[in-house]
Amino acid sequence: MKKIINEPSNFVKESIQGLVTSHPDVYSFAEDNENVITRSTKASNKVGIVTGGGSGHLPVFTGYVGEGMLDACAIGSVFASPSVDQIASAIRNGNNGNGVLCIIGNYGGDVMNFEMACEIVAEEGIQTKKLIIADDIASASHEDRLKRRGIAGMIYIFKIAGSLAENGKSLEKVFEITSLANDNIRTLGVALSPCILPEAGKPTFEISNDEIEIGMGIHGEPGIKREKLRKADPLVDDLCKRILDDIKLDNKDKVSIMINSLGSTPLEELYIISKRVNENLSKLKIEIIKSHVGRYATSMEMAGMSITVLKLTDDLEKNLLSNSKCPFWTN
Amino acid sequence: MKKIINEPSNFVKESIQGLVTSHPDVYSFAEDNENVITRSTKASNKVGIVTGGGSGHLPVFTGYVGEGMLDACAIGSVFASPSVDQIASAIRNGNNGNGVLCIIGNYGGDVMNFEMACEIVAEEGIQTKKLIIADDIASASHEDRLKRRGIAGMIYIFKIAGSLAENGKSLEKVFEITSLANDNIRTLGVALSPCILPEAGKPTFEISNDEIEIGMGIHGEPGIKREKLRKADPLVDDLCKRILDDIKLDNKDKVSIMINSLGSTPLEELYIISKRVNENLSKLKIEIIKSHVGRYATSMEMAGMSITVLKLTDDLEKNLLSNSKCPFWTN
Amino acid sequence: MFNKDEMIKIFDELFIQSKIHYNDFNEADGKIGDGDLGITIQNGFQEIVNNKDNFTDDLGHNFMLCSQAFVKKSGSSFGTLIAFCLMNISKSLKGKKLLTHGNIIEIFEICIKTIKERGKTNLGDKTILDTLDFILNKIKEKKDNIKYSEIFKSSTKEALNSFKGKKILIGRARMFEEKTKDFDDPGMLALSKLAEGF
Amino acid sequence: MFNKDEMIKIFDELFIQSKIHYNDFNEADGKIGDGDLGITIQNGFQEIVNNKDNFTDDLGHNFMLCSQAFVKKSGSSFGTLIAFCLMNISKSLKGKKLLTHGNIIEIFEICIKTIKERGKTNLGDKTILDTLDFILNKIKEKKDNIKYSEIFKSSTKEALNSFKGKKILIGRARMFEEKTKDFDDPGMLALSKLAEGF
Ligand SMILES: Nc1ncnc2c1ncn2[C@@H]1O[C@H](COP(=O)(O)OP(=O)(O)O)[C@@H](O)[C@H]1O
Ligand SMILES: Nc1ncnc2c1ncn2[C@@H]1O[C@H](COP(=O)(O)OP(=O)(O)O)[C@@H](O)[C@H]1O
Ligand SMILES: [Mg+2]
Ligand SMILES: [Mg+2]
Ligand SMILES: [Mg+2]
Ligand SMILES: [Mg+2]
Repeated sequence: MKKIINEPSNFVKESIQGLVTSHPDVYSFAEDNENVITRSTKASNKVGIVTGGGSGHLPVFTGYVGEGMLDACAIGSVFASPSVDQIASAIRNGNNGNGVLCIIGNYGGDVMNFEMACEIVAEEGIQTKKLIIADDIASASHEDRLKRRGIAGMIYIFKIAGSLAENGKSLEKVFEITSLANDNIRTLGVALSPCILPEAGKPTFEISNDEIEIGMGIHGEPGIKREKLRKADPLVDDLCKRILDDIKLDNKDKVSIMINSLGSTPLEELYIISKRVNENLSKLKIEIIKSHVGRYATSMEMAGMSITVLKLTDDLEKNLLSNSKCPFWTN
Repeated sequence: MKKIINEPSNFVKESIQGLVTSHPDVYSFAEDNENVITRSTKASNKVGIVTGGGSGHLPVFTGYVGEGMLDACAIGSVFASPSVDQIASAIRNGNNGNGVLCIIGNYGGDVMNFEMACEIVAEEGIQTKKLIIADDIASASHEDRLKRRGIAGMIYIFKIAGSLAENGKSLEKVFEITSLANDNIRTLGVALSPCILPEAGKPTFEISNDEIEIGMGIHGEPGIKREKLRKADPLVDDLCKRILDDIKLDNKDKVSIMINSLGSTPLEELYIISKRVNENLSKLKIEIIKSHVGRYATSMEMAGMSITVLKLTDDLEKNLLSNSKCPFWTN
Repeated sequence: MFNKDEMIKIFDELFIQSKIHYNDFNEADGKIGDGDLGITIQNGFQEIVNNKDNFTDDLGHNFMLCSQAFVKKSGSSFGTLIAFCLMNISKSLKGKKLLTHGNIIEIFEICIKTIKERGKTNLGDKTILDTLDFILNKIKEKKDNIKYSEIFKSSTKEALNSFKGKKILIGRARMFEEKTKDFDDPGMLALSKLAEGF
Repeated sequence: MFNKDEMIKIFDELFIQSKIHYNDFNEADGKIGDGDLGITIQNGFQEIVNNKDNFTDDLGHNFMLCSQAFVKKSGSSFGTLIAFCLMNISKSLKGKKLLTHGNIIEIFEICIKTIKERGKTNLGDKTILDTLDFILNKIKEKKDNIKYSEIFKSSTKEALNSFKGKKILIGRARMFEEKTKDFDDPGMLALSKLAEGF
């Protein structure tokens, strides 16, 4: 886990500069805040879609700014919330005159700072709604599920909210449909190795060579179970069972799945996992409309992966599959 | 470097099954050979674009099958060449009646097997041309450059060849233009950690915690220099200098660049690198038309990265930026 | 009694304590959370100390600098809550050069109100809110001859002890249910260790 | 003299040698290449041994099985070249149940021709081609009372020794130029070690 970086304290700044420099047709720095990224071509009239959160999860969060996705994003330090003024700037920049949906990952700092920022911009006449993503079934019980953290499932919300807004839906409508989508998403992950925070220079946690941790958070928060590394199939079966116990799908249901690497787990393994998720769902006659396999929400070079299931309605399906322009999303 | 897999001997088979199952709109198994992947919808009339090579490099090779890219691909075991009959099947399946361009990474087994396969299908009346990719400047000197290995730069050829074929160009024309493109590509990489072959279960090479190896091959072949890990900027400057010494660009030139992770090196670091490559080229007034930053040609979970420069002509630029349908390529 | 110089002395001391307990705080947080509490606290105090040359006699102004330091360097829950508290304290103390006993009480009242509001926290959740409540109650009890540093030391420890065996009711810690009874809340632990600096 | 049973015995022995020298071959290859030569050789011979029950009296048929084994299990340069050689030998020996001295010479001539053609290799490049050429020359010299196993052992070693200090001229090894003078070519080394099994 060696890093190709310069000064650790410049890690976030330089990587975001690189992102903007590399894709000038997609991303721009906000004029008023160097920790806010906007689309390079501002949208007009549509509802704004804004998010923000800690760094170290690329493409989450900033990577999903782009046509058909987000309008603006506030960027925190590694694994830390952006500040109120950064978020307020993101909201102002993401606003196209018709209100802004704020998509928040349900981390303490993020939620509090977004709330404060929304109060501030409300005084300036910008209407906002806050959608708190809560897909990680390991982070709270079913009863307490509004308190769950947002992880890879968040990207489904970015896409669907982006599409709805692009299609001219009102803030209320975008909020209503994405809230429904949010209820329809479940994610469960497993971590195999830690990552190293550039400034700390040492692993975020310890795990022995034959162990995995089910449900570990994307910052290395303890999961629900530490166990011996198993073969892919029984592991995937276990994760699928936990997810399906939580969401309850019928054999007429259609879903989209996301098999997400936390960083270093390679595509080959993700596809072995995807194959098995497919087999689990097929057995229950659940139809997979679309599979997303890759690195969508990472913890830098952490090894591990998460499985996300999004239960689709016709409306959600249409918006999930609509066009968008973002280097990290293909349809 | 723990792996989420089943039997190591099923690693390739299961991952390819997962690929096809996950993207049925893009990939299919060839009817006559389970180690050959074709487009799910066969093209008609156009020149066929076919490749093949060892597994463990996803998205290379199979991942680039798709509209506007490859027609078919032969899949070898991890880091090993597909066999003659597999390659012959890929050529047959990739043929749409107008000849086939075979794109080969210049590895001993691949080259010999492709040659033999081309002889076999010639007897059946299928015309082929072989384009040997040779972008890795660490693998042979400038004088000997036709003997260089193909690494990440190969993907530029897939894209450009795919676009030319899609636009109805003849086999001769596709070969001519892609040969030019091939001459215009240079790649240089650096490895930070080994990967583990599923069947061997141990690292492909050893490297200490503060060392990197410049020019290491994508199977762990020794590079041109082992040295202490440096900060990103001087390292990138060094790599850029070596590339630019080899390709000789003028200040009126335009290029595309690819910053490729070998596996576990995360996007954040790739963007820090991309930023610096950009600064190096800007200083020389070389224009970057398009940057590709991500995992394009990997060695499973190896840490490290490569920098590729493709010198563009107007024609190459048009074909590079044309539409295609592939989960691993966005325009 | 409490002026600019006192304030600087206190933050210098808090920074020292945050360095001493850096690993303890991270470890305590790592048991139920993401293990960054030591980083959060040290970064915040370090930034304050780095900016102490900009302190003026106006304590309200100084508290604003402190809030900004935490905003800039410390985006976790703890850091964010502290930043909000410091901002509200700053507003309330604007122009003040010297603090009275009443002001000290006010400071803790503001913190408690802010955390309840911003953190959506209840007393009894086993968080820094409970520790602050213990402190406030002790300060209010006393009428004269008050040794604040003694109160901070003793009541942060009392708070910590009185919650041993109780469940943590906020954040991801909820998932661990019964297990959290055996853990100190990392924030409460941190306040009790930091108080040693007074 | 050389029939089906002899053939099986030889491949059994080669498989044993390939296991004994597995790490040596990988290591030698790792110095200039990808370090898979041990895997390549062992996998190939293992697959042959696994299929020996399908051997018949027709040696040509058996060589085809051997070729297919290398095709299936051994996709590196060495494995591919050996597979091509075995295929061409098979064609040439079709129907033969017993090999004469002339057939043995033929086998090595076929290998040399195949490798030159398929590998685009020249004598002197410091590859298995040179070793095979050494063997061929020795076999041709002898007229009667020929101990093939002795010839294989001695001439593979002679080949190896006579190339010490010379540059490797194929593959990625070219990059290391002068350095390759100090290395044995891994394929030549492998042939000399495998010959110990005869
Ligand atoms: N909503 C809240 N209300 C009160 N205290 C809180 C709240 N959230 C966190 N804390 C305090 O902060 C500590 C955790 O801080 P920190 O590690 O910064 O949080 P995180 O990294 O989870 O954002 C907890 O132990 C608790 O004392
Ligand atoms: N073109 C060639 N002609 C002759 N021998 C070759 C050729 N290529 C490789 N070899 C032999 O094979 C050995 C390397 O085998 P192997 O490790 O299987 O190659 P790779 O892994 O590079 O494909 C070399 O040491 C050499 O003796
Ligand atoms: Mg924490
Ligand atoms: Mg945190
Ligand atoms: Mg090799
Ligand atoms: Mg090889």
